[in-house]
Amino acid sequence: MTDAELFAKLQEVDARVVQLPNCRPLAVEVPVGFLLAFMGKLKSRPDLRFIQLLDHLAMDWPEKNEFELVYQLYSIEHDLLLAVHTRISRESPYALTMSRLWPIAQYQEREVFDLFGILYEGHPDLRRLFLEDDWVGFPLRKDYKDYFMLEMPE
Amino acid sequence: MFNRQGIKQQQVKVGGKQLTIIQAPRPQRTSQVATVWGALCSLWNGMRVTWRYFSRPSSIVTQQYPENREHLKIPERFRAQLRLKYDENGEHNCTGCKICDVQCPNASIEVIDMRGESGKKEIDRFVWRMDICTFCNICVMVCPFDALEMSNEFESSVYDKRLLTYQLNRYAGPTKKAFEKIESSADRERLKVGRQPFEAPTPLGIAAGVASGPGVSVAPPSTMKKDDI
Amino acid sequence: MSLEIRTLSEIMNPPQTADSPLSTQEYFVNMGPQHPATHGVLRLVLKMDGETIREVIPVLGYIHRSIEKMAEYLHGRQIVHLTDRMDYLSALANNWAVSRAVETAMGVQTNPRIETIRTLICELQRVQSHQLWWGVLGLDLGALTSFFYGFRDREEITDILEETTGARLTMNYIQPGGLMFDLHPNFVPRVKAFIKYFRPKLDEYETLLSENVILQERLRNVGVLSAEDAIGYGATGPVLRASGIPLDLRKQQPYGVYDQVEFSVPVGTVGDCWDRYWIRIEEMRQSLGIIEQLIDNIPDGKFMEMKPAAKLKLPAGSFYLQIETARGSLGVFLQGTGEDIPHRCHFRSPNFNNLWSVTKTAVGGKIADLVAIVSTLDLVIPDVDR
Amino acid sequence: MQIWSPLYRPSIWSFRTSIGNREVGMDMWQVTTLAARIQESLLNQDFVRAGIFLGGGLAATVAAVSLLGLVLVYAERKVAAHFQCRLGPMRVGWHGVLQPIADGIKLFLKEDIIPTEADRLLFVLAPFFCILGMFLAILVLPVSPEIQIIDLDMGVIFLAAVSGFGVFGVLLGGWSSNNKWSMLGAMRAAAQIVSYEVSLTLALLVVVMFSGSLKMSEIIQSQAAGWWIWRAHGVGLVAFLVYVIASVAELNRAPFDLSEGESELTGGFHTEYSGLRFGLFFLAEFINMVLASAFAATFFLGGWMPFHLGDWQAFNAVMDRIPPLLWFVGKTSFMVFLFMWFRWTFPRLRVDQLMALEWKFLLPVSLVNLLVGAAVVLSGFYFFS
Repeated sequence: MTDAELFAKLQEVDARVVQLPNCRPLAVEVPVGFLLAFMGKLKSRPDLRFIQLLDHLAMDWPEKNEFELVYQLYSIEHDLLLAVHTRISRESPYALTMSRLWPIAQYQEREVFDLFGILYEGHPDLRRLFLEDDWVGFPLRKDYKDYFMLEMPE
Repeated sequence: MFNRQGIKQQQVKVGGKQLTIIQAPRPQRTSQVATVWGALCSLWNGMRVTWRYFSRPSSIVTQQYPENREHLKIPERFRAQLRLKYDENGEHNCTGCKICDVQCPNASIEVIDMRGESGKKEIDRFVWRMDICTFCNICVMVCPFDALEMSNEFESSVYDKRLLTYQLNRYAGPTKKAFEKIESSADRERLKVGRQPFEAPTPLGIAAGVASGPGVSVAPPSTMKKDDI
Repeated sequence: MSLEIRTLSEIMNPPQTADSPLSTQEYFVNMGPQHPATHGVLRLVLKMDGETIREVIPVLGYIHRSIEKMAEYLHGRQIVHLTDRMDYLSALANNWAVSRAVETAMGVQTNPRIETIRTLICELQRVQSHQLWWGVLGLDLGALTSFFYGFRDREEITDILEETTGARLTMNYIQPGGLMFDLHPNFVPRVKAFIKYFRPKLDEYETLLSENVILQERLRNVGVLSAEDAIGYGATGPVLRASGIPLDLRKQQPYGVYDQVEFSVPVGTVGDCWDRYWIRIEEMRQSLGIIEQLIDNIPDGKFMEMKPAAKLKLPAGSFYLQIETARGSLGVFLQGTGEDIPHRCHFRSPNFNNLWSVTKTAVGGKIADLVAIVSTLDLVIPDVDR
Repeated sequence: MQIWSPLYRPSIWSFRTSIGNREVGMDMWQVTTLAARIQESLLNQDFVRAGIFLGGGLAATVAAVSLLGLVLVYAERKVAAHFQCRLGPMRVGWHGVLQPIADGIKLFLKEDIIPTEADRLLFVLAPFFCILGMFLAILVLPVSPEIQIIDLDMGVIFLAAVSGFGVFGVLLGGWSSNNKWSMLGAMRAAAQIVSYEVSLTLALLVVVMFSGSLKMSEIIQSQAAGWWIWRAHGVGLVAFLVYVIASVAELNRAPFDLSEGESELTGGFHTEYSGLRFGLFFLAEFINMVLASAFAATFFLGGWMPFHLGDWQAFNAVMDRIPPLLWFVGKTSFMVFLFMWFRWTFPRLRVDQLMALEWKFLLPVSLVNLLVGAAVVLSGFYFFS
C-alpha cells in the first residue's frame, strides 16, 4: 500500500487528518480531541489493524508553545507503518492515555511524563520512570536548566 | 545434540511477504521410563561435553596478560591512544584547523592555534583529554590533512585522572609541508618551538576551554612532575 | 478525571489493614539494582507470597544517561557514537539505525558494497550477541560453564570485528554515508574459519544445555507470553517471534541486502521461555547461513559515499526508521529542522519494550522462573534506560 | 568391658544375613580405632598414652580438616577452571598452589560485619553449627583399618542423625541475618535437606541390609568379596545413584544449590556473612562434600577395602598390595571429582521441581529398591554369594 492509498484510507476513518510533509513513514496529524477515537478505529478496522504501538514520544516546540506527541503504529497484518502526530498546549499539557488500546502505552507514556511532564488522563499508574520521584523539572523540555548542564562551546 | 529431525519448515505469508518459518520444537517425553532414561542420557551427554574440555588442556584459552606481552597481537586499527603522525624528521601535518575540535562529540580535543612567522595559522597546542574521550575515531576520520592516528598502546592506566590529559604536538609551529619549503635546517629548528607532552597534573582549564583561543598563553606545566602528586 | 501521581515508596508501603488470620503475609523484595540475574542495574520490586511472585514492578533509571538530551546538541555523525553505549551488544546495528535514518533524511544512496558489509557485520554481531546471551542464560540458571563457553566463542567474533572496526565493544563503525574503514584483508578468511569453527560448537551448545532435562524443565511452560500480549506489550524480535508471530524486519521491510539472501525465521508455538531460548539458538544458525551466503559475494566499491567531515543537514520533517537488532526492532526517530542538529532524536529501544511483558508473565511463578524469564528476554539495561 | 573392643560383634541386628557373616577365604582385616586405643590405654592405667592419643587425635583431625579445606578450595578452582577452558589460579606459588592460603589470609583479615538488625548471638553461632555437624560425622568415618575415631555399633544411625545437623547452621544463619533473601535461602535449605534425608537414609538401608550391620567396619568388611555397587544386580547401583543425588542435595551443591543460588538469591543464607564466618560456612561445605564422598565410598565402593572379586585369590592378593588408605583416598577423590563435575555441568533446579524430584521420584524409587534389595538378600541371589 502506498502512502497515498493509506492516507486516503485514513481520511475515510476521519476526515480531519492532515498529512505532514516530508516524513517517513507517512505521518498524519490529528487534533488531540479526536485522537483516542481515531486510534481506536485504526486499531480495530480490518483493513488497517494497527495492532502494535511501536513507539510514543513527544517533542517540545517552545516557540510555538506546543508539545507534539507522536505515536508510531505498525500493522503486522498489512505491513503498514504510520506516525500519528498531535499537538497539545504547553501550558496545560494534558493528553488522554492510550493504555487501554495498547498496554505498552502505559510505560511509554510514563517515559514521556517523566521527561516532558505531559499528564495522561486515565493513566493507571502515572509515575516517574527514569528519574527519582522527587526530581524537579522535566529534562527533555527545551527550556530545562540544570546545575550539571554545561554550556555548549561555540 | 538436541534432536533436529522433527523440525519442519513452513511457508507463510505475513503482511504480504512470503517467508519461511521454522517452528520451535517442544521437548517431549513419551513414557515414564523413557523420561527417566532420556533424562539420565541428557545429563550424561552434558557431562561428556565438559569432560571433553577437561581432558584436553590444549583447549584452554586463558592468556596470562603481563607474561604474554611479547606475543600479544593488537590489531593495527585498535584505538587506544590518539597520536599526531610524525615523519622521520619529527614533523607533523597538523595545521591547527580545529575541524577535529569541532567534530569531537564530547569536547575531548582542544586545539589552540597561533599566528606563525609567516602569518599563517599554526598549531600551538593540541590537547587531548583521554579521560573523557570515547575513542570514536571521528577526529581521525574528519582530519583533512591526515595528521592524526589512533595508536595501539593500550597500557595507559594511571592513578590520577588528571594525568590523562595529553599534549600531542611535540613542537609548535608549521606543518610538514611548510617545512619542505624551508631549505636551511637552522631555520627549521628555529621555527619549531618545543612543546613537551604533559606528563604531570594538568590544569584542567586548558582542556576545558577556559584558557583557549589564540594569544592566551598557558604556563607550561614543566615545573611539576609525576612525583609531585 | 483525577490525576494521581504516586511514588514507589507509597506502593511499597501500603496502608496497613487488618489481616485475616488465614492470610499469609505478602512482602516486598528488591531484586536489583545490584543482582546477578538482572544483567546490569535493573531493579525489580517483587511482591512475594512465600516463593511465589504476586507482582513485579520494574524500576528503571539506574543507568539513564540522557542520550536523547545529548543527541539534541549533536549532529548525526556524533549521535552514532552515542548509540554504541545503548545496546552495547549490538552496537553495529545501533550505528546502522542512526546512519540509515540520517541517510534517509538526507536522501543519500549507499553503494552495494557498503550495504553488504553492513549486513555481514551486523549478522556477525547478532551471532556474537546470542552467544553472550546463551552463556549468561546458563549462568542465570546455575550452569556456570556455559558462560565461559559462550564467552570463549564470542571472543572469536570480537577479534574479527576488532581487526576491522578497531574496537571490541563500542565500535562506531557504521557511519552516515558509509563505513569508517574498509574491510580488513583478514576479514573474509577469518570469518570463514570462524564459521567452520562455530558450527560444531553450536551443536555442542545444544548438547550441553538444550538437551539437558533440567534446563528443559526450567524453561518449558515458564513465562508464557501469548501472541496478543506480546503485541500489546510492544515486544519485538525473538520475544515476539517466540509467541508465534513470524515478524522479522529483515523480511518485512528489508534493508541492507537482506532481500538478496535466503534465511528462515524461527518461530515459537507457545511463547514460553523454551521457545525464546530455541529461537535464539536457531537464529545463530540462520545468521551463520546469511554470512556464508554473503562472505564470498562482497561487491567492489567505495566504503564511504560522503566526505568525512561533510555537514549532515537534516531537512525539516520527521523520520522514523527501524532496524532488527539482536533483541528486536530498534527505531530511530529524527526530527529535522533544516539544521544539522536534530530538533529531537528518540530511540525506540527494543529492550525497553520487551521488558514490560515481565509484569505479566512472571506473576504466579517462582523467583527462579523470573530469573529464567528475564534471562530469555535478553535485556540489556543500558538500552532500556538510555 | 567389651563395649569398645574392636573385635566385639554387636547383637542388635538379630537378623544376620549370610553375606555379612561370610568368610571369603581370607583373613579378616584387623580394625583398630582411636577410641579403642584410648580405651586400651585407660584400662592399662596408662593415662599419658591415653592423653597423647586423645590430644594427637584431636589435633590430627583439626589439622586434617583444615588442610583438606585448603586442598579442596584449590581443587575446586582448578577443576572448575579446566572444565571451563581456563587455567584457574596461577599467580600465588607454582600454578597457584598457595592460592587457598592467600584466600584464607584474606578471609581472616576481612572486616567481620554483623548487620545491625541481625540476631547477633545466632548470627555468630550459625557457622559453628555447620562445623559441628561436620565434625560429628567425622567421628565414624573409616579412613583405613587403622584410622578411625570410633567404630560405633550403630554407626549408620549415628551418621543419619548428624548428617542433618548442618541444616541448623544454614537455617539459623539465614534467619538471624534478617535479610529476606537469606531467609528464602534458609527456608529452601531446610525443606531441601529434610526431604532428601529420607531417600539418603533409604539408600543407606539397602547397604545395611546387605551387610547385616550398622557398624562401619563391618559394612566395609562385608565388601571383601566385591563392592555393593555391583554385587546385587543393580540394586546397589540404584541405591548408589539415589545416594549420590540425595547427598548432592544435602550438600547444597549444584544442581541443587538452591539455598545459595547466587543468580537467584544472591548467595542465599550466607549473603550477609563476611570474613571468617563466611570462610567457616565454606569450610563446612567443602568438608561435607568430602564426607559425603567418603561415605559413598564406604557404603558402595568398599571404603578402604581393595577391589576384590569373590574368591579369586591371585587377583585379590595383587589388589591387597595397594594399601587401604590409598584405596580410600582414591575412591573419595573420584566421588569428589564427580560432585565437582556435576556442579560445573548442570543448571540448577527450581524449588518445586526439587521437591517433586524427591517426593515423587526418588522416594518411590528408593522404596522399591529397598524391597527388591530385601528380596535379593533373602534369596541370596547376588554375585559371589
